[in-house]
Amino acid sequence: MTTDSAPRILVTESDFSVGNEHQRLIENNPQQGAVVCFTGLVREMAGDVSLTALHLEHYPGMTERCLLDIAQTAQQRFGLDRTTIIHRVGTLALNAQIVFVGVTSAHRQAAFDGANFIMDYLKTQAPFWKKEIHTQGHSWVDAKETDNLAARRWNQSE
Amino acid sequence: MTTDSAPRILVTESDFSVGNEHQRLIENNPQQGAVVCFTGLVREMAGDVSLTALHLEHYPGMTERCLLDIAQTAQQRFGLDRTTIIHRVGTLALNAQIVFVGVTSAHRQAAFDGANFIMDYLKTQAPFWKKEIHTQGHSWVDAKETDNLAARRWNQSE
Amino acid sequence: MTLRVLFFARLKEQLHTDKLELDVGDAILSVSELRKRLLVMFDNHEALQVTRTLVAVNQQMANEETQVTAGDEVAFFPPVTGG
Amino acid sequence: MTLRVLFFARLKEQLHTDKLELDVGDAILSVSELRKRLLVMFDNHEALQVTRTLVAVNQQMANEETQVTAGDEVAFFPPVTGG
Repeated sequence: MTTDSAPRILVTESDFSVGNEHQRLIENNPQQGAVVCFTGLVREMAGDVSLTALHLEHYPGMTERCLLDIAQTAQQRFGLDRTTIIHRVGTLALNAQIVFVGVTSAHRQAAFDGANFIMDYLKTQAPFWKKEIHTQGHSWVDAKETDNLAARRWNQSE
Repeated sequence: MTTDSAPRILVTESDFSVGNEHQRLIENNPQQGAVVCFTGLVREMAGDVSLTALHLEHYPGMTERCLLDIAQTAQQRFGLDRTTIIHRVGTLALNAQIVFVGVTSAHRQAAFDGANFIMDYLKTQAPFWKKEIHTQGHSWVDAKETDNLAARRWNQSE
Repeated sequence: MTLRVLFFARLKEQLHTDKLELDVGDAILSVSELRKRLLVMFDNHEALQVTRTLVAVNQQMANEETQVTAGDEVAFFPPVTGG
Repeated sequence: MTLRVLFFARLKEQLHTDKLELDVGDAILSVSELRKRLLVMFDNHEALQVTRTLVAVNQQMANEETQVTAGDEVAFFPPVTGG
Protein backbone atom coordinates (compact mmCIF):
# COMPACT_ATOMS: atom_id res chain seq x y z
CA MET A 1 0.00 0.00 0.00
CA THR A 2 1.96 2.98 -1.26
CA THR A 3 0.73 6.47 -0.55
CA ASP A 4 3.34 8.42 -2.46
CA SER A 5 1.40 9.17 -5.64
CA ALA A 6 0.76 12.89 -5.87
CA PRO A 7 -2.97 13.57 -6.19
CA ARG A 8 -4.20 14.98 -9.50
CA ILE A 9 -6.20 18.14 -8.70
CA LEU A 10 -7.94 20.16 -11.38
CA VAL A 11 -10.29 23.15 -11.09
CA THR A 12 -11.37 24.12 -14.57
CA GLU A 13 -14.08 25.51 -16.80
CA SER A 14 -13.51 22.68 -19.28
CA ASP A 15 -15.38 19.40 -19.34
CA PHE A 16 -13.51 16.20 -18.50
CA SER A 17 -13.50 12.67 -19.91
CA VAL A 18 -14.25 9.96 -17.37
CA GLY A 19 -12.72 7.42 -19.78
CA ASN A 20 -9.42 9.31 -19.91
CA GLU A 21 -9.34 9.91 -16.17
CA HIS A 22 -10.02 6.24 -15.50
CA GLN A 23 -7.19 5.28 -17.86
CA ARG A 24 -4.78 7.55 -15.95
CA LEU A 25 -5.76 5.86 -12.70
CA ILE A 26 -5.12 2.31 -13.88
CA GLU A 27 -2.11 2.74 -16.20
CA ASN A 28 0.96 0.82 -14.99
CA ASN A 29 -0.64 0.24 -11.63
CA PRO A 30 -0.37 -3.55 -11.12
CA GLN A 31 -0.70 -3.48 -7.32
CA GLN A 32 -4.03 -1.69 -7.25
CA GLY A 33 -6.96 -3.99 -7.90
CA ALA A 34 -9.80 -1.59 -7.12
CA VAL A 35 -10.91 1.68 -8.70
CA VAL A 36 -13.89 3.72 -7.52
CA CYS A 37 -15.06 6.79 -9.43
CA PHE A 38 -17.75 9.26 -8.51
CA THR A 39 -19.22 11.73 -11.00
CA GLY A 40 -21.65 14.49 -10.03
CA LEU A 41 -23.93 15.94 -12.68
CA VAL A 42 -26.21 18.97 -12.93
CA ARG A 43 -29.68 17.62 -12.34
CA GLU A 44 -33.17 19.07 -12.57
CA MET A 45 -33.99 19.70 -8.95
CA ALA A 46 -37.09 17.90 -7.81
CA GLY A 47 -39.10 20.93 -6.84
CA ASP A 48 -41.21 23.78 -8.07
CA VAL A 49 -38.65 25.52 -10.25
CA SER A 50 -37.19 24.21 -13.46
CA LEU A 51 -33.42 24.52 -13.59
CA THR A 52 -31.84 25.65 -16.85
CA ALA A 53 -28.21 25.92 -15.73
CA LEU A 54 -25.88 26.09 -12.76
CA HIS A 55 -23.22 28.69 -12.14
CA LEU A 56 -20.23 27.68 -10.03
CA GLU A 57 -18.03 30.24 -8.32
CA HIS A 58 -14.86 29.36 -6.42
CA TYR A 59 -11.97 30.88 -4.48
CA PRO A 60 -8.95 30.40 -6.76
CA GLY A 61 -5.90 29.19 -4.90
CA MET A 62 -7.66 28.17 -1.74
CA THR A 63 -9.80 25.68 -3.65
CA GLU A 64 -6.84 23.78 -5.11
CA ARG A 65 -5.08 23.81 -1.76
CA CYS A 66 -8.15 22.50 0.01
CA LEU A 67 -8.77 19.70 -2.53
CA LEU A 68 -5.13 18.62 -2.31
CA ASP A 69 -5.39 18.50 1.45
CA ILE A 70 -8.57 16.37 1.30
CA ALA A 71 -6.99 13.99 -1.24
CA GLN A 72 -3.84 13.52 0.86
CA THR A 73 -5.86 12.97 4.02
CA ALA A 74 -7.90 10.29 2.23
CA GLN A 75 -4.79 8.62 0.78
CA GLN A 76 -3.26 8.29 4.20
CA ARG A 77 -6.39 7.30 6.07
CA PHE A 78 -7.58 4.65 3.61
CA GLY A 79 -4.25 3.55 2.12
CA LEU A 80 -5.20 4.78 -1.34
CA ASP A 81 -2.68 4.93 -4.12
CA ARG A 82 -3.79 7.31 -6.88
CA THR A 83 -6.43 9.98 -6.38
CA THR A 84 -7.93 12.43 -8.84
CA ILE A 85 -10.27 15.30 -8.04
CA ILE A 86 -11.67 17.45 -10.84
CA HIS A 87 -14.18 20.21 -10.21
CA ARG A 88 -15.63 22.45 -12.87
CA VAL A 89 -16.47 26.13 -12.41
CA GLY A 90 -18.39 28.63 -14.52
CA THR A 91 -21.75 28.05 -16.13
CA LEU A 92 -22.86 24.45 -16.57
CA ALA A 93 -25.88 23.18 -18.51
CA LEU A 94 -28.39 20.62 -17.35
CA ASN A 95 -26.87 17.12 -17.21
CA ALA A 96 -23.32 18.51 -17.48
CA GLN A 97 -20.55 16.92 -15.43
CA ILE A 98 -19.61 18.98 -12.36
CA VAL A 99 -17.23 16.91 -10.30
CA PHE A 100 -15.11 13.76 -10.65
CA VAL A 101 -13.43 11.85 -7.86
CA GLY A 102 -11.41 8.74 -8.71
CA VAL A 103 -9.28 6.64 -6.40
CA THR A 104 -7.34 3.37 -6.57
CA SER A 105 -6.52 0.94 -3.82
CA ALA A 106 -5.44 -2.65 -3.31
CA HIS A 107 -8.83 -3.43 -1.75
CA ARG A 108 -12.33 -2.49 -2.80
CA GLN A 109 -13.71 -1.28 0.53
CA ALA A 110 -10.84 1.17 0.98
CA ALA A 111 -11.53 2.53 -2.51
CA PHE A 112 -15.29 2.93 -1.81
CA ASP A 113 -14.63 4.58 1.55
CA GLY A 114 -11.90 6.83 0.18
CA ALA A 115 -14.04 8.23 -2.65
CA ASN A 116 -17.02 8.61 -0.32
CA PHE A 117 -14.89 10.47 2.25
CA ILE A 118 -13.46 12.81 -0.38
CA MET A 119 -16.95 13.72 -1.63
CA ASP A 120 -18.23 14.40 1.88
CA TYR A 121 -15.31 16.69 2.68
CA LEU A 122 -15.34 18.38 -0.71
CA LYS A 123 -19.05 19.19 -0.22
CA THR A 124 -18.52 20.81 3.17
CA GLN A 125 -15.01 22.28 3.01
CA ALA A 126 -13.93 23.23 -0.50
CA PRO A 127 -14.77 26.87 -1.34
CA PHE A 128 -17.24 26.44 -4.19
CA TRP A 129 -20.65 28.09 -4.39
CA LYS A 130 -23.53 27.08 -6.64
CA LYS A 131 -26.05 29.45 -8.12
CA GLU A 132 -29.12 28.01 -9.80
CA ILE A 133 -30.26 29.65 -13.02
CA HIS A 134 -34.02 29.27 -13.57
CA THR A 135 -36.33 30.55 -16.20
CA GLN A 136 -37.52 33.08 -13.59
CA GLY A 137 -34.09 34.30 -12.46
CA HIS A 138 -31.39 32.88 -10.24
CA SER A 139 -30.68 32.04 -6.62
CA TRP A 140 -27.73 30.85 -4.55
CA VAL A 141 -27.98 27.31 -3.27
CA ASP A 142 -28.17 26.98 0.50
CA ALA A 143 -25.79 24.65 2.30
CA LYS A 144 -27.47 21.45 3.47
CA GLU A 145 -27.32 20.17 7.01
CA THR A 146 -27.37 16.60 5.65
CA ASP A 147 -23.99 17.29 4.01
CA ASN A 148 -22.54 18.40 7.34
CA LEU A 149 -23.87 15.27 9.00
CA ALA A 150 -22.39 13.13 6.23
CA ALA A 151 -18.95 14.67 6.76
CA ARG A 152 -19.16 14.37 10.51
CA ARG A 153 -19.68 10.61 10.49
CA TRP A 154 -16.00 10.12 9.51
CA ASN A 155 -14.96 11.50 12.88
CA GLN A 156 -16.72 8.72 14.69
CA SER A 157 -15.49 5.24 15.32
CA GLU A 158 -15.30 3.11 12.22
CA MET B 1 -36.67 8.01 -8.03
CA THR B 2 -37.57 5.67 -10.86
CA THR B 3 -36.52 2.05 -10.67
CA ASP B 4 -37.80 0.93 -14.03
CA SER B 5 -34.56 1.03 -16.01
CA ALA B 6 -33.61 -2.51 -16.98
CA PRO B 7 -30.11 -3.34 -15.71
CA ARG B 8 -27.39 -3.83 -18.31
CA ILE B 9 -25.76 -7.21 -17.62
CA LEU B 10 -22.83 -8.50 -19.63
CA VAL B 11 -20.68 -11.61 -19.16
CA THR B 12 -18.04 -11.60 -21.84
CA GLU B 13 -14.50 -12.50 -22.84
CA SER B 14 -14.05 -9.04 -24.37
CA ASP B 15 -12.63 -6.01 -22.61
CA PHE B 16 -14.92 -3.06 -21.86
CA SER B 17 -14.51 0.71 -22.04
CA VAL B 18 -15.24 2.52 -18.79
CA GLY B 19 -15.65 5.74 -20.77
CA ASN B 20 -18.36 4.23 -22.98
CA GLU B 21 -20.11 2.58 -20.05
CA HIS B 22 -20.10 5.85 -18.11
CA GLN B 23 -21.55 7.64 -21.11
CA ARG B 24 -24.41 5.11 -21.31
CA LEU B 25 -25.19 5.71 -17.65
CA ILE B 26 -25.46 9.50 -17.90
CA GLU B 27 -27.01 9.97 -21.36
CA ASN B 28 -30.41 11.69 -21.23
CA ASN B 29 -30.62 11.18 -17.50
CA PRO B 30 -31.36 14.66 -16.11
CA GLN B 31 -32.83 13.47 -12.79
CA GLN B 32 -29.80 11.47 -11.70
CA GLY B 33 -27.09 13.65 -10.23
CA ALA B 34 -24.76 10.93 -8.95
CA VAL B 35 -22.82 8.18 -10.71
CA VAL B 36 -20.59 5.67 -8.91
CA CYS B 37 -18.44 3.21 -10.84
CA PHE B 38 -16.31 0.39 -9.54
CA THR B 39 -13.68 -1.36 -11.64
CA GLY B 40 -11.79 -4.44 -10.49
CA LEU B 41 -8.43 -5.23 -12.08
CA VAL B 42 -6.09 -8.22 -12.08
CA ARG B 43 -3.39 -7.35 -9.59
CA GLU B 44 -0.12 -8.91 -8.58
CA MET B 45 -1.01 -10.63 -5.37
CA ALA B 46 1.08 -9.50 -2.43
CA GLY B 47 2.67 -12.83 -1.56
CA ASP B 48 5.31 -15.29 -2.45
CA VAL B 49 4.20 -16.13 -5.96
CA SER B 50 4.27 -13.85 -8.94
CA LEU B 51 1.02 -13.84 -10.87
CA THR B 52 1.22 -13.86 -14.65
CA ALA B 53 -2.48 -14.18 -15.50
CA LEU B 54 -5.90 -15.03 -14.13
CA HIS B 55 -8.35 -17.51 -15.59
CA LEU B 56 -12.04 -16.94 -14.93
CA GLU B 57 -14.58 -19.74 -15.25
CA HIS B 58 -18.33 -19.22 -14.88
CA TYR B 59 -21.68 -21.02 -15.02
CA PRO B 60 -23.31 -19.71 -18.22
CA GLY B 61 -26.95 -18.88 -17.73
CA MET B 62 -26.94 -18.92 -13.97
CA THR B 63 -24.36 -16.13 -13.87
CA GLU B 64 -26.43 -13.70 -15.92
CA ARG B 65 -29.55 -14.58 -13.93
CA CYS B 66 -27.75 -14.04 -10.66
CA LEU B 67 -26.25 -10.67 -11.69
CA LEU B 68 -29.64 -9.45 -12.89
CA ASP B 69 -31.16 -10.42 -9.58
CA ILE B 70 -28.44 -8.57 -7.62
CA ALA B 71 -28.84 -5.47 -9.81
CA GLN B 72 -32.63 -5.40 -9.39
CA THR B 73 -32.36 -5.90 -5.64
CA ALA B 74 -29.92 -2.98 -5.43
CA GLN B 75 -32.12 -0.75 -7.60
CA GLN B 76 -35.08 -1.32 -5.36
CA ARG B 77 -33.25 -1.13 -2.05
CA PHE B 78 -31.26 2.04 -2.80
CA GLY B 79 -33.57 3.76 -5.28
CA LEU B 80 -31.04 3.51 -8.09
CA ASP B 81 -31.98 4.35 -11.64
CA ARG B 82 -29.54 2.79 -14.12
CA THR B 83 -27.24 -0.09 -13.25
CA THR B 84 -24.60 -1.84 -15.30
CA ILE B 85 -22.69 -4.98 -14.35
CA ILE B 86 -20.00 -6.33 -16.67
CA HIS B 87 -17.87 -9.33 -15.75
CA ARG B 88 -15.18 -10.82 -17.95
CA VAL B 89 -14.39 -14.52 -18.23
CA GLY B 90 -11.51 -16.44 -19.82
CA THR B 91 -7.83 -15.64 -19.44
CA LEU B 92 -6.93 -12.15 -18.25
CA ALA B 93 -3.47 -10.60 -18.13
CA LEU B 94 -1.98 -8.68 -15.23
CA ASN B 95 -3.65 -5.27 -14.83
CA ALA B 96 -6.55 -6.26 -17.11
CA GLN B 97 -10.06 -5.13 -16.22
CA ILE B 98 -12.18 -7.92 -14.68
CA VAL B 99 -15.39 -6.36 -13.48
CA PHE B 100 -17.32 -3.11 -13.86
CA VAL B 101 -20.25 -1.96 -11.75
CA GLY B 102 -21.86 1.41 -12.51
CA VAL B 103 -24.98 2.91 -10.95
CA THR B 104 -26.83 6.21 -11.07
CA SER B 105 -29.02 7.81 -8.45
CA ALA B 106 -30.47 11.16 -7.49
CA HIS B 107 -28.25 11.20 -4.38
CA ARG B 108 -24.61 10.35 -3.91
CA GLN B 109 -24.85 8.15 -0.81
CA ALA B 110 -27.41 5.88 -2.49
CA ALA B 111 -25.07 5.54 -5.47
CA PHE B 112 -22.08 4.68 -3.26
CA ASP B 113 -24.08 2.19 -1.22
CA GLY B 114 -25.70 0.62 -4.28
CA ALA B 115 -22.40 -0.05 -6.07
CA ASN B 116 -20.82 -1.31 -2.84
CA PHE B 117 -23.75 -3.66 -2.20
CA ILE B 118 -23.62 -5.03 -5.75
CA MET B 119 -19.90 -5.81 -5.44
CA ASP B 120 -20.36 -7.54 -2.08
CA TYR B 121 -23.13 -9.76 -3.44
CA LEU B 122 -21.39 -10.40 -6.74
CA LYS B 123 -18.29 -11.57 -4.84
CA THR B 124 -20.21 -14.05 -2.70
CA GLN B 125 -23.12 -15.18 -4.89
CA ALA B 126 -22.37 -14.99 -8.59
CA PRO B 127 -20.97 -18.28 -9.96
CA PHE B 128 -17.48 -17.22 -11.07
CA TRP B 129 -14.25 -19.00 -10.13
CA LYS B 130 -10.76 -17.58 -10.38
CA LYS B 131 -7.66 -19.59 -11.12
CA GLU B 132 -4.28 -17.95 -10.70
CA ILE B 133 -1.65 -18.69 -13.33
CA HIS B 134 1.88 -18.44 -11.94
CA THR B 135 5.25 -19.07 -13.45
CA GLN B 136 5.29 -22.33 -11.42
CA GLY B 137 1.82 -23.57 -12.38
CA HIS B 138 -1.71 -22.65 -11.39
CA SER B 139 -4.08 -22.81 -8.46
CA TRP B 140 -7.73 -22.10 -7.75
CA VAL B 141 -8.38 -19.06 -5.56
CA ASP B 142 -9.99 -19.85 -2.22
CA ALA B 143 -13.11 -17.98 -1.16
CA LYS B 144 -12.42 -15.36 1.51
CA GLU B 145 -14.30 -15.17 4.78
CA THR B 146 -13.89 -11.37 4.68
CA ASP B 147 -16.06 -11.32 1.55
CA ASN B 148 -18.80 -13.24 3.34
CA LEU B 149 -18.65 -10.83 6.25
CA ALA B 150 -18.83 -7.88 3.85
CA ALA B 151 -21.98 -9.26 2.24
CA ARG B 152 -23.56 -10.09 5.57
CA ARG B 153 -23.39 -6.52 6.87
CA TRP B 154 -26.19 -5.51 4.46
CA ASN B 155 -28.59 -7.73 6.40
CA GLN B 156 -28.11 -5.72 9.53
CA SER B 157 -29.75 -2.45 10.42
CA GLU B 158 -28.55 0.47 8.35
CA MET C 1 -35.87 -39.81 -17.78
CA THR C 2 -32.55 -38.17 -17.00
CA LEU C 3 -31.33 -35.42 -14.79
CA ARG C 4 -28.39 -33.26 -15.82
CA VAL C 5 -25.50 -32.85 -13.39
CA LEU C 6 -22.83 -30.16 -13.86
CA PHE C 7 -19.50 -29.63 -12.12
CA PHE C 8 -17.45 -26.43 -12.15
CA ALA C 9 -13.95 -25.18 -11.37
CA ARG C 10 -11.88 -27.26 -8.95
CA LEU C 11 -14.65 -29.86 -8.73
CA LYS C 12 -14.67 -30.37 -12.46
CA GLU C 13 -10.91 -30.95 -12.45
CA GLN C 14 -10.97 -33.29 -9.47
CA LEU C 15 -13.77 -35.43 -10.91
CA HIS C 16 -12.38 -35.23 -14.45
CA THR C 17 -15.80 -34.42 -15.85
CA ASP C 18 -17.90 -31.30 -16.31
CA LYS C 19 -21.28 -32.87 -16.94
CA LEU C 20 -23.20 -36.12 -16.87
CA GLU C 21 -26.72 -37.37 -17.50
CA LEU C 22 -28.15 -39.48 -14.73
CA ASP C 23 -31.11 -41.78 -15.32
CA VAL C 24 -33.44 -41.28 -12.35
CA GLY C 25 -36.61 -42.71 -13.87
CA ASP C 26 -39.57 -40.86 -12.42
CA ALA C 27 -38.11 -40.63 -8.93
CA ILE C 28 -38.10 -37.44 -6.89
CA LEU C 29 -34.83 -37.13 -5.02
CA SER C 30 -33.46 -34.69 -2.51
CA VAL C 31 -30.11 -33.15 -3.34
CA SER C 32 -28.77 -35.17 -0.43
CA GLU C 33 -29.95 -38.43 -2.04
CA LEU C 34 -28.58 -37.38 -5.41
CA ARG C 35 -25.25 -36.63 -3.78
CA LYS C 36 -25.17 -40.16 -2.30
CA ARG C 37 -25.64 -41.65 -5.76
CA LEU C 38 -22.82 -39.49 -7.11
CA LEU C 39 -20.55 -40.51 -4.23
CA VAL C 40 -21.06 -44.12 -5.21
CA MET C 41 -20.28 -43.35 -8.85
CA PHE C 42 -17.15 -41.36 -7.94
CA ASP C 43 -15.77 -43.80 -5.35
CA ASN C 44 -16.58 -41.50 -2.39
CA HIS C 45 -14.45 -38.73 -3.83
CA GLU C 46 -13.84 -36.11 -1.14
CA ALA C 47 -14.55 -33.33 -3.65
CA LEU C 48 -18.24 -34.26 -3.42
CA GLN C 49 -18.50 -33.85 0.35
CA VAL C 50 -21.19 -31.42 1.49
CA THR C 51 -18.80 -29.11 3.31
CA ARG C 52 -16.77 -28.45 0.20
CA THR C 53 -19.46 -27.72 -2.34
CA LEU C 54 -22.41 -25.51 -3.11
CA VAL C 55 -25.35 -26.73 -5.14
CA ALA C 56 -27.70 -25.01 -7.58
CA VAL C 57 -30.90 -26.52 -8.96
CA ASN C 58 -32.10 -25.11 -12.27
CA GLN C 59 -29.60 -22.25 -11.85
CA GLN C 60 -30.89 -21.17 -8.45
CA MET C 61 -28.92 -21.71 -5.26
CA ALA C 62 -30.31 -24.75 -3.43
CA ASN C 63 -29.59 -26.89 -0.38
CA GLU C 64 -29.51 -30.54 0.66
CA GLU C 65 -33.29 -30.71 1.06
CA THR C 66 -34.15 -29.27 -2.34
CA GLN C 67 -36.07 -31.83 -4.44
CA VAL C 68 -34.96 -32.73 -7.92
CA THR C 69 -36.38 -34.90 -10.67
CA ALA C 70 -35.84 -35.83 -14.30
CA GLY C 71 -35.39 -32.75 -16.50
CA ASP C 72 -33.75 -30.73 -13.78
CA GLU C 73 -30.26 -29.26 -14.00
CA VAL C 74 -28.21 -29.73 -10.83
CA ALA C 75 -24.81 -28.07 -10.48
CA PHE C 76 -22.14 -28.66 -7.85
CA PHE C 77 -19.32 -26.16 -7.38
CA PRO C 78 -16.89 -24.66 -4.85
CA PRO C 79 -17.57 -21.35 -3.09
CA VAL C 80 -17.50 -18.58 -5.71
CA THR C 81 -14.52 -16.26 -6.16
CA GLY C 82 -15.44 -13.75 -8.87
CA GLY C 83 -15.29 -9.96 -8.84
CA MET D 1 0.66 48.41 5.14
CA THR D 2 -2.54 46.93 3.82
CA LEU D 3 -4.51 43.78 4.31
CA ARG D 4 -6.48 42.25 1.48
CA VAL D 5 -10.14 41.40 2.07
CA LEU D 6 -12.10 39.16 -0.34
CA PHE D 7 -15.82 38.42 -0.59
CA PHE D 8 -17.40 35.54 -2.48
CA ALA D 9 -20.76 34.38 -3.80
CA ARG D 10 -23.86 35.84 -2.14
CA LEU D 11 -21.69 38.05 0.09
CA LYS D 12 -19.97 39.61 -2.90
CA GLU D 13 -23.33 40.43 -4.46
CA GLN D 14 -24.83 41.80 -1.27
CA LEU D 15 -21.83 44.05 -0.56
CA HIS D 16 -21.38 44.98 -4.24
CA THR D 17 -17.66 44.32 -4.04
CA ASP D 18 -15.37 41.34 -4.36
CA LYS D 19 -12.19 42.76 -2.87
CA LEU D 20 -10.76 45.70 -0.98
CA GLU D 21 -7.44 46.77 0.46
CA LEU D 22 -7.60 47.91 4.08
CA ASP D 23 -4.85 50.02 5.62
CA VAL D 24 -4.13 48.51 9.03
CA GLY D 25 -0.71 50.07 9.64
CA ASP D 26 1.33 47.65 11.71
CA ALA D 27 -1.57 46.58 13.89
CA ILE D 28 -2.33 42.94 14.68
CA LEU D 29 -6.07 42.38 14.64
CA SER D 30 -8.29 39.44 15.42
CA VAL D 31 -10.76 38.43 12.69
CA SER D 32 -13.44 39.64 15.09
CA GLU D 33 -11.87 43.12 15.22
CA LEU D 34 -11.44 43.19 11.47
CA ARG D 35 -15.09 42.27 11.08
CA LYS D 36 -16.09 45.22 13.29
CA ARG D 37 -14.17 47.60 11.03
CA LEU D 38 -15.89 46.15 7.99
CA LEU D 39 -19.30 46.47 9.64
CA VAL D 40 -18.62 50.19 10.11
CA MET D 41 -17.57 50.52 6.46
CA PHE D 42 -20.62 48.63 5.23
CA ASP D 43 -23.19 50.33 7.44
CA ASN D 44 -23.71 47.20 9.64
CA HIS D 45 -24.74 45.15 6.64
CA GLU D 46 -26.34 41.92 7.84
CA ALA D 47 -24.36 39.91 5.28
CA LEU D 48 -21.28 40.46 7.46
CA GLN D 49 -22.78 38.96 10.61
CA VAL D 50 -20.77 36.11 12.11
CA THR D 51 -23.59 33.58 11.89
CA ARG D 52 -23.88 33.99 8.14
CA THR D 53 -20.28 33.83 7.05
CA LEU D 54 -17.17 31.71 7.15
CA VAL D 55 -13.71 33.23 7.14
CA ALA D 56 -10.39 32.09 5.71
CA VAL D 57 -7.02 33.67 6.46
CA ASN D 58 -4.33 33.18 3.83
CA GLN D 59 -6.53 30.52 2.23
CA GLN D 60 -6.91 28.41 5.36
CA MET D 61 -10.18 28.17 7.26
CA ALA D 62 -9.99 30.47 10.32
CA ASN D 63 -12.18 31.69 13.16
CA GLU D 64 -12.98 34.88 15.04
CA GLU D 65 -9.84 34.64 17.18
CA THR D 66 -7.40 34.16 14.32
CA GLN D 67 -4.92 37.04 14.18
CA VAL D 68 -4.31 38.99 11.01
CA THR D 69 -1.94 41.72 9.97
CA ALA D 70 -0.75 43.68 6.94
CA GLY D 71 0.09 41.41 4.02
CA ASP D 72 -2.54 38.82 4.95
CA GLU D 73 -5.42 37.78 2.73
CA VAL D 74 -8.73 37.47 4.57
CA ALA D 75 -11.78 36.05 2.81
CA PHE D 76 -15.41 36.07 3.94
CA PHE D 77 -17.93 33.79 2.31
CA PRO D 78 -21.17 31.82 2.87
CA PRO D 79 -21.16 28.10 3.70
CA VAL D 80 -19.81 26.21 0.69
CA THR D 81 -22.08 24.35 -1.75
CA GLY D 82 -19.83 22.66 -4.30
CA GLY D 83 -19.71 19.06 -5.43
